Amino acid sequence: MTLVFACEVVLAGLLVAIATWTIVARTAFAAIVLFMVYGLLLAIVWVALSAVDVALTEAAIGGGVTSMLLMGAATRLRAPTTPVADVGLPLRIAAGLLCALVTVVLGAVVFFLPDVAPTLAPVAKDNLAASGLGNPVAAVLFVFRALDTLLEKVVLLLALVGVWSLASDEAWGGVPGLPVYARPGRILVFLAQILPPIGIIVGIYMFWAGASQPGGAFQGGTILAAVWLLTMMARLQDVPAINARWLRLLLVVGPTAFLAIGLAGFFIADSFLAYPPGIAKPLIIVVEATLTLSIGVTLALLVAGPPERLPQR
Amino acid sequence: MRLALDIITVVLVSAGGFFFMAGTIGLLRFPDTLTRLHALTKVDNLGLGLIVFGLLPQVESRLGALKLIVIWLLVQMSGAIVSQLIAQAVRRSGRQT
Amino acid sequence: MSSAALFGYCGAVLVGLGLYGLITRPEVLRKILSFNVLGSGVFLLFGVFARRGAAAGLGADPVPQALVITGIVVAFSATALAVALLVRLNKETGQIVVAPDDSEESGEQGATR
Amino acid sequence: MTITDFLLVAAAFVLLMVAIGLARILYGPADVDRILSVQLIGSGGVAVLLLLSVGMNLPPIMDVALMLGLLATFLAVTFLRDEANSSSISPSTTEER
Repeated sequence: MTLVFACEVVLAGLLVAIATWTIVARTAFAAIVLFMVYGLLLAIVWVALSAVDVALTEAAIGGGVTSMLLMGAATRLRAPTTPVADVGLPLRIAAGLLCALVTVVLGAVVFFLPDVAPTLAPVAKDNLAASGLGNPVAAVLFVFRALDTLLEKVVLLLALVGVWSLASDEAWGGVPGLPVYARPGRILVFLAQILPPIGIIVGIYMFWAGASQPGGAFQGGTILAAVWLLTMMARLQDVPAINARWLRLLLVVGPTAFLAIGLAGFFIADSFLAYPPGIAKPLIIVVEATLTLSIGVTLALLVAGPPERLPQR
Repeated sequence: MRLALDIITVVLVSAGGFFFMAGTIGLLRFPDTLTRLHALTKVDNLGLGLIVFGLLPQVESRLGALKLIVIWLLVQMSGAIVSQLIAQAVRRSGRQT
Repeated sequence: MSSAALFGYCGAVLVGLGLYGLITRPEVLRKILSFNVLGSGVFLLFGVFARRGAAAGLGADPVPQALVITGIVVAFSATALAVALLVRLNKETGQIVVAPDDSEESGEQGATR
Repeated sequence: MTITDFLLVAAAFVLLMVAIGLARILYGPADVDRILSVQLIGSGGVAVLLLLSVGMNLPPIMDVALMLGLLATFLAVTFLRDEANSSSISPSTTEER
């Protein structure tokens, strides 16, 4: 037990050190690389907290796609910038004190937590059989908190609408300005050819495994998004114009299927987002499969950014 | 039999750990990016490879063993390709400065 | 100290660090980064509560875990929107920073530009 | 000392080595140096997770290792894209493709 704890102390120390460095790093570029490392480390921390589902999501979204997004932004913002005056010392000291206070209060909250923690784990475990799933987190996501999960997909879509609406008028409906390799080399093209098949298999595996063990639609969808972004960055595939019909269809198919099955719950089960006993698992699998596709496309387009130019015809 | 497998694991994982240490020392000691990349590839290939082979005798299920090998192959392949890309980037930036 | 408590303190420190960066870094991109660090600290605290709620043979309470997964996705959506706003702002004005109070321009002017 | 203990010690050791290596690479000075860190956390993190997975007998952790290895590759490619574009073309011509 102490061995595990030694591991965890190293991990926690490293995490805090990298986070501090992320905040104080001089250039934005260095900060983003540090943030990448931070996200991947955080995934290991989640494993230490026996939250493997969260670890997968963190590695995929928190560390992976977020860093890709920020990296793209840093490139686009690399225009000559005027040197920035730092905030004054008094403000920094005041901010430091405030943040120290927040940290101490939160630390005290952790310290004074009740000995017997409140938990819903037994309830989740008891109702697991009824959902037909083997993974309690997936069961919570798709049965107990199904409304959250549905709305979260809507949030993703709304964010995409928000990002798209930042396009200039003449570029509306055009091609997102994803930064791509100006001259993709042969090695890169090779990587972009060999990785997608593996990535697609791993993505489908993550989604499929999600029913019975950690994994699921997000994790699978993120890998699909990353694979797609890779082929676009290597210019093996064009970035699609956002008014393409198939694209719009893929974006909404997941949430629509979820909503349709949720509404059908009024008739075939007793309420909204309820599943009839017996076929709960197949229904959830259908929802997850379509969601995997939609999430993949949405995430990739969020990283690609607002449209910047019209497609060349 | 069990003991023999355990000994194999201990030897191989220790060797893998050794290469992680060697790689780290290389990262600390080597003067420029290309040589540090060289040290890093030792970590990638030998460190991780030996650890994966050391772990194989400890995995009971056949699927688990297969997954270990797949992960190793994946990291091995992408590591090799990305190292090439990094080296190219180093040369390009070296020519500029 | 249990491992849950260790990461709890870790989460508290991350929240403080993120907040500090959010206040003191003038570049908007760095503010977004700091906000993500802050958010991950909050998620970590949730993870600690989940870990402490381990029961019924599960390593951690699945309900906070599900909330964190939702949270990570929503945080990503917000980040994507913020980054798009920043890129557009930069295109319009050439500014990527919020001017600090003690410089020539006043803070309000910097923020609205 | 059981084989489980040994694997956990190995995990802690590898993690420590990765931590030291990360500190060196992230120090820079060039941006290209820093990308080695993603490569290092890719292979080192995978090694740590695999050791933990087998050591604590939790097979799902292997999936996290798989995810980590795959994502580290994508991140490295994204980084190198920006490195290549910023050194070969001027930064203001992002529209040029």
